[in-house]
Amino acid sequence: MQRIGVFVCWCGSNIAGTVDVKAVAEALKAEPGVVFSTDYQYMCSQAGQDMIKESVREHKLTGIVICSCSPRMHEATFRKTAAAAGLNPYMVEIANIREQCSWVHKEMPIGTEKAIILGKAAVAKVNLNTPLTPGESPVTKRALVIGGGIAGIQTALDIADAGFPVDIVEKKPTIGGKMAQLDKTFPTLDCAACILTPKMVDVAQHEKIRIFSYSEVSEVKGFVGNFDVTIKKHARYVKEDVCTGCGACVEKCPMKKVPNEFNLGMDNRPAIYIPFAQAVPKVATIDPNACNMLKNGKCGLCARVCTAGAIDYKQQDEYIQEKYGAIVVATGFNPISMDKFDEFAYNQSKDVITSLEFERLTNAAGPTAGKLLRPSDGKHPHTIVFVQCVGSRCDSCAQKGKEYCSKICCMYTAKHAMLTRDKYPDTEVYVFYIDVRTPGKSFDEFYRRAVEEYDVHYIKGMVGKVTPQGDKLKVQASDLLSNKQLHIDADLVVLAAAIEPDKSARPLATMLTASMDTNDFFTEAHPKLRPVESPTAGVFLSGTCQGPKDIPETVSQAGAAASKVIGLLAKDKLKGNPCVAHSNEQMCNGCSSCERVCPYGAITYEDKEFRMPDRTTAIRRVAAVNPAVCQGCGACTVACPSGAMDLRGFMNEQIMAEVDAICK
Amino acid sequence: MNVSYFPGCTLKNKARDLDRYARQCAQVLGITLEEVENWQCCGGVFTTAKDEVATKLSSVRLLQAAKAKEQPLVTVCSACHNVVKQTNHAMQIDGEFAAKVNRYMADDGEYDGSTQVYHYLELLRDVVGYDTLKDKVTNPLKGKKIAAYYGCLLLRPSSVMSMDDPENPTIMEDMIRALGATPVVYANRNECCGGYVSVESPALAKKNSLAVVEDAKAAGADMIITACPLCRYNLVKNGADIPVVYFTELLAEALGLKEDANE
Amino acid sequence: MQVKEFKPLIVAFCCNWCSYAGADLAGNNRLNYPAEVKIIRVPCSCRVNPMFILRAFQRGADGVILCGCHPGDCHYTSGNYYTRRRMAMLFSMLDFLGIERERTRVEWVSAAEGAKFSAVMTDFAATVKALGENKRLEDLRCKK
Amino acid sequence: MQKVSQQQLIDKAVSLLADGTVSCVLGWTKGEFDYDITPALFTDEASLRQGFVWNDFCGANFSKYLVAKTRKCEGKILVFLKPCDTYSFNQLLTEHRFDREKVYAVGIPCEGMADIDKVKAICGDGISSIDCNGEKMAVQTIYEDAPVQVDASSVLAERCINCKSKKHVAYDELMGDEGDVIDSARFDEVAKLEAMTPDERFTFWQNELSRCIRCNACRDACPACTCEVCVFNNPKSGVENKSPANSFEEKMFHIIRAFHVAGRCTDCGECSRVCPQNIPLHLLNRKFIKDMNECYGEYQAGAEVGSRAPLVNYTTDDLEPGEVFNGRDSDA
Amino acid sequence: MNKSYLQEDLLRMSGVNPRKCMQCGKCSATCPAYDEMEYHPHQFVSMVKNGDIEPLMKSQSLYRCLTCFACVERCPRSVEPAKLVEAVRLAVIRQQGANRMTANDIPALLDEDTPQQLLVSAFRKYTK
Repeated sequence: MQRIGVFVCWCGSNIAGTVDVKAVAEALKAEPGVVFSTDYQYMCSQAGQDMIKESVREHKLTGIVICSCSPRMHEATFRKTAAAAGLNPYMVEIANIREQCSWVHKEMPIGTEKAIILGKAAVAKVNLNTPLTPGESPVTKRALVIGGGIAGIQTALDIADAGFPVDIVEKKPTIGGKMAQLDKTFPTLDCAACILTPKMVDVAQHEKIRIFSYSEVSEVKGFVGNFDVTIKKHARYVKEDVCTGCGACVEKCPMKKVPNEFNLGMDNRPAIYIPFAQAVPKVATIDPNACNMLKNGKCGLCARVCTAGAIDYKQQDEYIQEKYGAIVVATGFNPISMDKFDEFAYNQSKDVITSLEFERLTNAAGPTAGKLLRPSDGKHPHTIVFVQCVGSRCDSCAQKGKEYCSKICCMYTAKHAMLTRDKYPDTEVYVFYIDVRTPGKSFDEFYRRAVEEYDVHYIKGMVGKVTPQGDKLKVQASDLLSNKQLHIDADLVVLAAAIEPDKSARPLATMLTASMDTNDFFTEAHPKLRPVESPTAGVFLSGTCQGPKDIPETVSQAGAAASKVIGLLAKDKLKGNPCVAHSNEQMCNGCSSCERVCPYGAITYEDKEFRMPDRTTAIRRVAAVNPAVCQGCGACTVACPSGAMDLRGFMNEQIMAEVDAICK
Repeated sequence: MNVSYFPGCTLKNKARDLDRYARQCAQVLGITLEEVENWQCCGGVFTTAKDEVATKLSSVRLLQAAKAKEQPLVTVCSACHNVVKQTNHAMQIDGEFAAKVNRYMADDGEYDGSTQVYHYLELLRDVVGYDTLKDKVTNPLKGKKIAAYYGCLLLRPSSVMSMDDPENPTIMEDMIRALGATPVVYANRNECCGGYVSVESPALAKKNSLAVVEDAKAAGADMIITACPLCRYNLVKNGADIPVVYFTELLAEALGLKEDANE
Repeated sequence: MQVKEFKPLIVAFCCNWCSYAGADLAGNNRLNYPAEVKIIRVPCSCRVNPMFILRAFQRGADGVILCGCHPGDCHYTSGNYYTRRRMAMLFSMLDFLGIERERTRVEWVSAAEGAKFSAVMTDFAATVKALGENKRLEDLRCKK
Repeated sequence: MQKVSQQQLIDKAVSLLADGTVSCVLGWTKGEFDYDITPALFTDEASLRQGFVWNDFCGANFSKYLVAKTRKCEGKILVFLKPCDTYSFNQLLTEHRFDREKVYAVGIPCEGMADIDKVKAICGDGISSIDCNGEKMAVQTIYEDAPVQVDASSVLAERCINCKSKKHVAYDELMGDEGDVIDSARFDEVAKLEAMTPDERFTFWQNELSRCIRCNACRDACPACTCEVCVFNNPKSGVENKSPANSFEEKMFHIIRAFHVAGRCTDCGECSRVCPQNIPLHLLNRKFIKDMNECYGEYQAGAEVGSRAPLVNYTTDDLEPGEVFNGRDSDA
Repeated sequence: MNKSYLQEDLLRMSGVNPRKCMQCGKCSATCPAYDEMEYHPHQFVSMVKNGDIEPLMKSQSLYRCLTCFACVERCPRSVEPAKLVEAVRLAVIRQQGANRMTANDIPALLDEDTPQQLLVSAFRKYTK
């Protein structure tokens, strides 16, 4: 039998104004197990807490009921108080007689009656409480970063600088991501390569960082602090540790007509290639879909010219198993397909391009060596039309684009317009916009410069139709402010395509049991207060996998994710929530119902030998809950047909005792 | 395969070619067009107002007639097709509208939106198949550069018509290819010719029609095909200086039926 | 003779993350609802076993309401989706047995919806009150 | 008359025992009366030849027995499964309740089982023997000289009239065809109840369930009820109760039982078959099946091993609990 | 602002929700009859939303819309301006004596190639 103490709080007049606290204390004295009952003005005050501690000692209490404000307010406080008095903190129950009683009822008799009933329910529950101890699990002091763009690079560097080993998994042959494809960066206009490539080198040289390029995560098991990850390293047919990146093979490869994905298909590359000069790792990769040697065994030129002997046509995919304490998702974004927006003639004319293609066209390392030339005929365009919000801010019923604002387009378009006017003052630049959204440090100033100093024609309105005719693109658009329909003969049309999460994110989220929104962006544990954590413990979010972001935001979020990871890896042990599910093996049928509803994969099965009622032994399959993974939702307890699965802290018996107390 | 066929008013009159060739070609392609008995005009245009019931009844009767024979309903004229398909769609999704309509359907039987509506082009693509069509061509139209003109009614609203990509359609281009000619793709092929506004503002119709013709010519076309009598009328009347013919005529020519038809 | 006013007994199961917090918010904003409503805190609506609901009716409850996070917002990602199916089936079965379907209800109340919580409880209490005492599922032994 | 004869089954069992494929045979044997058939375990030819029975009264679904028997038996068990039994067989495999390797399943065709109450309604009490081997069932009573000839189709059990499937969904070997799923009218009775007013329904069930004597036969025969410890036997479950104390207990027991097997019940009908009070318990299970089919798409428990039952599954746009009544009669 | 009866009627008839509009102007950008219209598709949407319907009813713009659905197709917000234009036009021609076209107008419109479809359509659009 428990020895329960009841403490009724006045909360000044907050409770005492509507609830006769003395009557409550008196009534609860008669409840089973209650050996002491009292009231006090402010139970959460130091004096109140001291009184609780004193009473625990004096009355040898084994359980405590506090009738006070919501447990969401002070449950933690009173648990600490109990612990300080030598009680198990989980022997405390709160009866919420403020938010759910005194504050919503006006009359004293009604409030008092309800407070007593709520108190009785709490007493009934405490009678069945058992001391709970949080489980502990070790932490593997190594982090995995999935994605090697600027987000992944920054997160990895920050974690590694704190002294923890980090692995980066990047599916492309090089790290660098989208930022490596950009020309200049807003609002300061530094060259993307100039600020990114040193970081890439830092990553390559950091003794704590390993890069798995041309690799993907293929399986994730385990839980926070203890992830078991399988990484699939695709065969690149070049020995990474032998290749010196000299490029002789690239030069000699006879198959030179492969669309170059780094330049978004605007020029070609050989079948063996290094994506760009500053690639990390700087090693060649053979494209198996293009290489004649791999396709039909005819060629082998690259092996012959490679003095280092790095070419290996027999290379196989490799699977690497590694343990990690934390996982950071940094899978990034892609522009959406323009197939459903062909009123802009993207599929009809080479001179209708996306903004990312425009970046490559103006990049010194791009297909035109930085000269702004039209893809169709290599001529300098004299009239350029930029179209904003292509596929962004669409109604879901339209089933074409995305409902969200892609956030970065206004700024990069201002950049494109400004740079164009700066370098080619004879070019007319039109920007059709719905709204210009430039919240951010020095952002609006930047946009205003484009308008005021560079005389970019910003027109409020949208382009309705692009008609390629001869070597012109006839652009039909509306100018809402002058209430006119405009017809512009353009040489180049640039579409600010909406951005969407990388396609690899969805299967990855499934592997990680991390949740996503309908747009396939990863969801945060809390949108405001825990923005870099996924609801799944030990999984963190960095960069555009969580939502559209520009580079400064991405880098700061990457740093924030790193600091969360460091905070986790710095611990030797993790304390769990003790209110987790557990299975009574004697009753468990091993039927898998619980496993099916568990959102965390916390339940596994094992075969165990049992003595049966007839004194024989039998091997049965029974469920086991991993307390470090279980988050304590209780879905399994209801799915379990035999009632073997129960939830500590919210046991079937406890909840039914509460029901009984309320209905008595 | 037997299908219910709705020619519509214009095909019985000014656009006889569209109708005649459609029937002859269908026969060769193994499809029997059974003309719906006692059909009435489709209504010309689909009135988008939800409370407009009377003007849509003739289309519903048509659909019901096909349903009674358990056949899909085929149309050739773009305008008829648009009206019938939109009406059918309204019967499917707008319960209130369907209920109102069915109050007038006592004689014909209640209609539930279940008839499958095909445009003749869809029949060619989805039922006959362009590969089969290609095999049946006896007179490949080699060397002809043909611009398909879709206009507005055939493709839009795409959520209802769901025949092809509304901005980048291929159904007619693929047919042209199957007939051995070269399709010419041009941006204005899905822009409106001016339609019925030619009675209200001939200048507007002229401007729009010429924009289509000029675009097609600039893209190298030496002929335009269409599925809509009104499109053809507007394009020709407003000075098209390349031939504008119905797609069925082209089809007949490739299938070697045209001479017979002219007799 | 004055007939004593019938006061229904209502048990409300509220998930800790949304609805219980919503109830607290109703309190913070002093939004009244009938005192007949007594709240039991559960970690997630999916913790509520149909047995708890039957038990409440057995012990004399006149109405049982279950509140959780809005679908899609479950703290545990999917708990309330299971709740939705389980309760849909349970309620349909109770109805099949001839027990008034208005005595059971599921509502999604977020932590921000104090006003909704109060409105829902007020409405549910009125509905149950109008039905009168629960006679079809109660265990007479448990009645005072 | 069944398509496969008792002799054929015995020969099959004997040969499988002889060649060592199986070490024992789960089969039917005669009880007190000819129609009173009970399950039995045979381990040798002699006992098989003497005791093994197969006739129109062999309704018992053996799937459930495999849970306990496979744990005890060395070697494989031969089990004869009627089509409806195979669904339970699969469902238990889905729930990992026995080791498939330890079972040799022979599928046998079933022409439907007879309901002895219907026979008695025709022939009266005092049945001394029943011969099911002829075209008609020959029922000998102590009051008549000649046996009464009964048409087997006229005494078919309810669950066989509404048979949902003649398809064997699990077997190692088949005697006869694999069979097909058939369209049945099994939900008609549920629909009839649904069409009643709540008061009528309440009265109906009050009538039925008040006859419950809590003998637990339904639970004990149910192939879905294989819990190691049944909640009704577990003092900590809060619903433990040995006998019905009042009308509430009756309902509570049956609601909880129906809910526990919801999504797992294959609609084999054993509950109603074994109920000594003739309570139509299968209607509760069918109600759940009907609701789940209507709300979450067609689902047949046991149709395949490893399928995910509706109640341990969800979609993000499931209907709300309040919406299950939409479109039904608004009689409340 | 109080919703006028007329406004409500227009929204109900057309099924259009003008509040979904984000004023991007793509409807007007894509409209082939733009230059002939006094009020353009995006203005129809905003004016109906604001209850400023009288000017629309008096405007010739009603009879210039081709119902070609380009605005419907390309609207990123699924607003469907053409349906709103049609609703306003119907609100006008359903009034007594407000028919835009009569049978007497026909002979003047005819030439030897005029397809029936043209007359039927025009009648549908301009006449109750």
